[in-house]
Amino acid sequence: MTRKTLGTRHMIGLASAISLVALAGCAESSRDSGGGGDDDTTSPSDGADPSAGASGGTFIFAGSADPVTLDPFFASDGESFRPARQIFEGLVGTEPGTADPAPLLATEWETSEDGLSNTFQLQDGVTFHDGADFNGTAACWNFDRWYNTPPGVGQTEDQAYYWISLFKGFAKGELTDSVYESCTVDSETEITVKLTEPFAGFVAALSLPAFSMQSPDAIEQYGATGQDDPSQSAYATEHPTGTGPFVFESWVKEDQIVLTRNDDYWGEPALLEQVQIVPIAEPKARADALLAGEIDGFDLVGPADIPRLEDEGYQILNRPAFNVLYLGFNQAVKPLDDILVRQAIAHAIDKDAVISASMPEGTAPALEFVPETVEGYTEDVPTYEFDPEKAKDLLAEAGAEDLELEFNYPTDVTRPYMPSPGDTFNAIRSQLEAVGITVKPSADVWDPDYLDKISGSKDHGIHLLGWTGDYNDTDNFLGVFFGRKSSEWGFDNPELFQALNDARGLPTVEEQIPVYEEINRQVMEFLPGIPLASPVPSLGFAPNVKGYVPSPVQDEPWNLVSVEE
Amino acid sequence: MLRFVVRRLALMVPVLVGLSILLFVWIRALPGEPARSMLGQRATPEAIERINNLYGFNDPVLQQYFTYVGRLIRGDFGESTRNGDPVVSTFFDQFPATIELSFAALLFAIVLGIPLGYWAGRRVGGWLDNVIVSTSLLGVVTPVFFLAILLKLVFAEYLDWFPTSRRSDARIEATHITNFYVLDGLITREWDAAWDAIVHLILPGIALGTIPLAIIVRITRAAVADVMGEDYVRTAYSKGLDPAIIRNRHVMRNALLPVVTTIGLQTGLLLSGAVLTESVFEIGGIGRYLFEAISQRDYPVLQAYILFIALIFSIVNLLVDVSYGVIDPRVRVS
Amino acid sequence: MTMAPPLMSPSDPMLGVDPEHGTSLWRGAWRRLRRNPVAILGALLVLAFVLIAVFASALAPYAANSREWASEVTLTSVPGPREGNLLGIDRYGSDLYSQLLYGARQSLIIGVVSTLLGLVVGAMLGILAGGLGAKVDMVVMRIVDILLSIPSLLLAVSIVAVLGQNRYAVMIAIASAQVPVFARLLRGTMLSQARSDYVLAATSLGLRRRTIVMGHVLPNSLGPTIVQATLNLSTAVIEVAALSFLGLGESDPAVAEWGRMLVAAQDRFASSPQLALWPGLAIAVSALGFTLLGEALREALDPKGRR
Amino acid sequence: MTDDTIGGRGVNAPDVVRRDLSTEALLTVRDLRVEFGKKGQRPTTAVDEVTFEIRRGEHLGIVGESGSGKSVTSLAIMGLLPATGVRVSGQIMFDGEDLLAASEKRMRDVRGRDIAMIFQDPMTSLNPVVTIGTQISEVIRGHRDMGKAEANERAVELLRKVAMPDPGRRMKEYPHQLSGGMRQRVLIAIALANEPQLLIADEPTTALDVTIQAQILEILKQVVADTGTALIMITHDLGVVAGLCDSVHVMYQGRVVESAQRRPLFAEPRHPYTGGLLASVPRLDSPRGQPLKPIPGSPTDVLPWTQGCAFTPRCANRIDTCTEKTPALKIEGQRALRCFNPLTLSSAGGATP
Repeated sequence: MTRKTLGTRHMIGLASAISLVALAGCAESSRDSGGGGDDDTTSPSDGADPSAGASGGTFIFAGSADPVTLDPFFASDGESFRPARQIFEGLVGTEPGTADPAPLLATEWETSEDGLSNTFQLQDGVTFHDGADFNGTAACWNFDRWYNTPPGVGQTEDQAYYWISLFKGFAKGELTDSVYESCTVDSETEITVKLTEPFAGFVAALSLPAFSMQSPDAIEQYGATGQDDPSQSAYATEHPTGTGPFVFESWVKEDQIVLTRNDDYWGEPALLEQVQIVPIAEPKARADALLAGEIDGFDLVGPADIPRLEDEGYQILNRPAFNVLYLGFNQAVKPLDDILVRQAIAHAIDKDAVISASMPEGTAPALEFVPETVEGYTEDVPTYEFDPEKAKDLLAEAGAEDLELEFNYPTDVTRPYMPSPGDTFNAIRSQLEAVGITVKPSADVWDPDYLDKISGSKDHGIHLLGWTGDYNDTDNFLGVFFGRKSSEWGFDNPELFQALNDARGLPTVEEQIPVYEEINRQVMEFLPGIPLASPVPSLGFAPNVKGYVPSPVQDEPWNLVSVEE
Repeated sequence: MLRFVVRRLALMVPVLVGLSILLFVWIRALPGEPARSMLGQRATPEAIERINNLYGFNDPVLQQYFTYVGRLIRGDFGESTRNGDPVVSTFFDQFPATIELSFAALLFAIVLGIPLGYWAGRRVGGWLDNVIVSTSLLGVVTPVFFLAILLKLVFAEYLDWFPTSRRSDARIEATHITNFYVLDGLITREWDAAWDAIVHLILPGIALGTIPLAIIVRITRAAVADVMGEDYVRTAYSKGLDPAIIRNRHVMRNALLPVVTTIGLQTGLLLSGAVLTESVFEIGGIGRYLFEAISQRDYPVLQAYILFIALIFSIVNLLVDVSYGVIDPRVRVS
Repeated sequence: MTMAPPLMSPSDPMLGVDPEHGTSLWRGAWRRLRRNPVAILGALLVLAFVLIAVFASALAPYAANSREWASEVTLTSVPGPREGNLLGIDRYGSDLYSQLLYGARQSLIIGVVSTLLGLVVGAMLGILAGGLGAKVDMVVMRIVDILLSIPSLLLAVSIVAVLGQNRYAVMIAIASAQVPVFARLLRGTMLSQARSDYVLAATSLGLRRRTIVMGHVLPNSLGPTIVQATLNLSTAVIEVAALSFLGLGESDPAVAEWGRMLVAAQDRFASSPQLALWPGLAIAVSALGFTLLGEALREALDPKGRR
Repeated sequence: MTDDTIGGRGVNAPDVVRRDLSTEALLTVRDLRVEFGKKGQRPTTAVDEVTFEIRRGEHLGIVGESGSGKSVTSLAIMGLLPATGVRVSGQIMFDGEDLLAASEKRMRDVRGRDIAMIFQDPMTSLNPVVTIGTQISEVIRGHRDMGKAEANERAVELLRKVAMPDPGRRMKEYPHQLSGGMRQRVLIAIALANEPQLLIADEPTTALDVTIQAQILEILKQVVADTGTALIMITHDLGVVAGLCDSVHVMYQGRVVESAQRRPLFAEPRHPYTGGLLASVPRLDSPRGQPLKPIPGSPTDVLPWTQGCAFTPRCANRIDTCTEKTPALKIEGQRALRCFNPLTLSSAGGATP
């Protein structure tokens, strides 16, 4: 069965996402124009001709931190992936503005009936930045490199996180039970990847930057050897080499990364001469820098800065939300194990008020633990409307009128799904107090104290936490939250664990969808926590920046971006 | 003099060894583990366990200490648990930023503080004295980060005279050799880059330098007031000397003694302030990095950086004592 | 050749032990203080601060941390000054003016407790070092050296990391930064006092060392210590704010604490500057009060201004 | 040199007939009054009604206890009193120029070149962080157009003149490497560096060991004689005056109480204070066993001059008048005296110096 595109079901969500895009120049999918003949590109009608934008120039973009490494295989953080998206490309990309897989270095693919074998047709005429050809040999070399990562620091979740969490094991070392079996070069333009068990999310997972195609020559020349930390090799810090629209030029740590246009790019060559990525930690400082003209754009706009930027004529682009923020209950603490108490809290919370107090405009309340754009989302789940009286009744029924709860929240952090934890805490706290619950605030620094307390200890009550998805896979949400017994939730629900495990093993996404919809209903019935919202993360740009297309999974190549004089 | 220096350097050794042991134990007493911090939200108990085994965080503290010392002796300070960067190279990447910032702050404090302190101290109780002293007090009582935010708001955002953050303008091409951006600009003759680096240092330098400024003003003032009352100054006046000679040779050379000590003592203060200033102005120096290292339990970074800082602290103190000898001949002999 | 006539003023140190040295010092200091406008200003500021802290609940129009208007606060806007809310609403929905008044209480408690704690521990170390001979001195001072070589803010941060985010952790963290300061000060004054003539005289009179230390040296070390403590109160108020800035401090974000209020207002600085300016001003003014008073005390107790 | 236009105010210029230089007054202090006090506070008078003159080459002694105003007088002559909180009135005519009216710039020229001063404490009067050589040569170069090497040569020569052993080496040394006596020699060398017309020595030996005192006095006497410099010797020690001065002014609480030539003063002190000072000095010629008679009380037991004689509380000769009105300085022949009930010859402990 060949799947190049997904169903039209997503077009609604997609259209709404695109409509948020204020840019004029977000035209067709740049990468497809080189070949493959895809006809399903999603170009909004108001799109201007990108080539009309000024060619050349420099684009300076601020992220929130310096990358950890430029070898994306050993990274799992957004800031490391940001330059990787420009330097590298994987076999599979995403449809612009969505999380759905789309052809990239592979023009098409086919999955066998049993889900164990995948054949990829490769783009012809692609070269790496060092001049080497990208072909079947190079593609399989990459799969083998991942699988053969030497034991040591490279085999920890700290580095090869995505490989470990998706493919489970390596050729040698502690983890040998691998989902990956082999890669065979059928021809210069075709490879076959064999798996040891069905993995419905396989193709979608390949859209992760971690599985970008890297130049075998460059890695052999500059890569780590022996026990050395592969994420800090000369290759990973000075010579990252891919096939993307930009070529790595320099990295001054904690200061800037400079990339220049790849003139031999197989797709639509970049309009910009040069791009720079600089780290600025505080959202407000990024906004200040943009307003002062020091940068051209930045990621993760602080909600309080949005009116300020808009008033000055700056552009705010919203990424389609691909995250969820929830209020978690620790059922190991009495009486949170009582479903009546959990329901009472659910009825006590006015999600709209919480959103207006602490989240950017346009954020919709969440119905369940997966965002709308993910497979398996359904509106048909039990809901708990805001009703303080009912909450009080339920508390009385549960015999918990004098309920006192520890309420954990993190300080000194903003996450895309949690733009202002203190405000969120404060809003919910007020609502809980309104139904007679006594709240005992407990704040910790996010990393590691807060995470330690929530996921590593039993010592917490109700808490704020959330998740941003990596690629379009329901298991990437539900499985992460409820796939096993954990001290975050403090409950043991073997039925739920088993259901999630079974769903994951289904060979195709089509088969998974109804199963996940059912699990979503089951979860909201069980009410381990209250999904609050999927806040929209925003990007800010100078008025003269054109052609930036936000993506829910941050797959945002900058080849069509231009900065007008 | 040489013997004095050697003796002092030798005295540093027990302090540093003591500090390294104390640090080692103290850091491991911090709740929360580096593994959790490394893995963040993606941590599973198995993943944490594997990292702890791999990095030896599960070994007895004593064994960890000896492993650590063993590596230290081979000159290996380890790697950051957060991003795997070798601690020493990161230190040399970031330290110049902090040094540059501290230097700018001290320069501001000294260049302004000594003349102000002199004018105030010449006539204690006069109106100039009152103005200078009360203004300098205002500097002390304003929280560093609040001052930094205010400066940024007024001079970078409203007036747009200075850049809002960072060490350099990304639009200006600069070659980095030493990572001291001003110095690099001068070495490579990229004058625009050097100027750009200087411009970026002004607001953070003022923010960080205000408290040292106030302290230097007060110490200079007290010292000048003291010296002005000394007999030898009266002698100098009775000689009918040029006022500049009296000020420089007779008043300031003596008044500088306590001032030099004070400047030496600012090291710790500057580093504390650097944590805050570097945060506000987004400067990638060791202050902010250390703060992150504490909150994220980056053991190797914490151990090495604090040792480095203690070493620098001791060396600065030694330099102060040596410079004391240069200024004061009485110390030179004894 | 003839001998000089014995022309000696009573203040001449060669006259030896001055029995009234202590009291006259304090009396003189009090006289100088009363006449020093700086001291009066400092004292008034401190007095106002203490009175506000003590009578906050009577002075404030609303209860502490009421969050009464929380529903009017959004992520991008906060009600400003208006009828009934003199300075407007804080970002967590409480009356800003009331919160400022209650904040004085927090600052006073944290400042006083942490300074006392730092003083007690520091004094014990200093007295050990200064009073028990060279060996103890050597060991204690090396410990103090080590403490001093770690930047105080980082020390405080690591202590909060160990003890968790609450008021007591903040107090201990701030106190820890003060310990070496007091230890050094007390040791220094004790040693210099111990070498002074009147202690020599007391020793020659055959008084026991403990009697001398308790009866002479300590009382005379009191002046500098009080000065330092007053100055440290101001540092403590500022340090609380610095810890808050780094995300460490009280667990409840809505609590009336100046540093916290100032920090929480940061991201709205452009739209609602009053949220940051008032607490910032409150911190600066109260710290100024303690600093002025401390400086004036220092000058009063040591008129020559030598350190 | 006289310049009537400068010192025109109040100087009885017509009286000053050009006479032999040696008899013409080099410095004339007239009605000097120095008041200390901050703005708005009642000033305290440190020196009042001080009048005296000194001729070229003359040696004049000013005697009194600490606080008697003798040092203030000398500082007033040098123009070294603080600029604020002090009011100076009267007249200080130096070589025909009123120094009180001179600009600060002009005073800088005068100081160290025409008038030099030696201070009391050699331990503190030298800058501890500057070499001896520099401290001497800077005063030479400050007033003369002279190169560094030449000034250094001159400094060595000066050191030799004050009998400093190994003067070449001393040039590079710092004050703390020198003994008190050696430091005072340095100060004398500094004072004499530009061969001033007037030298004011403010208690130059008080801070020194007794054995050194004589040496220093001898050196001072020697160099003053060599250069023909006029000398004002300020001291509380009548013994110093006895060996050095031509005339003596005794001050008490800011006013001159008795002035006379040395011999008459020592032979026949008239003011009870002068008498007291003399009686409290141990003497080789006094009979064995005769106790020294210190002046009772201390200088702090005073009566303000405005209410009578300031010495009354300590005076054995006091009469009722002493507390009723202020005594004026009356000139009786060669002597000036401020007393209602002076000592008679028999009651005074007269002496020959």
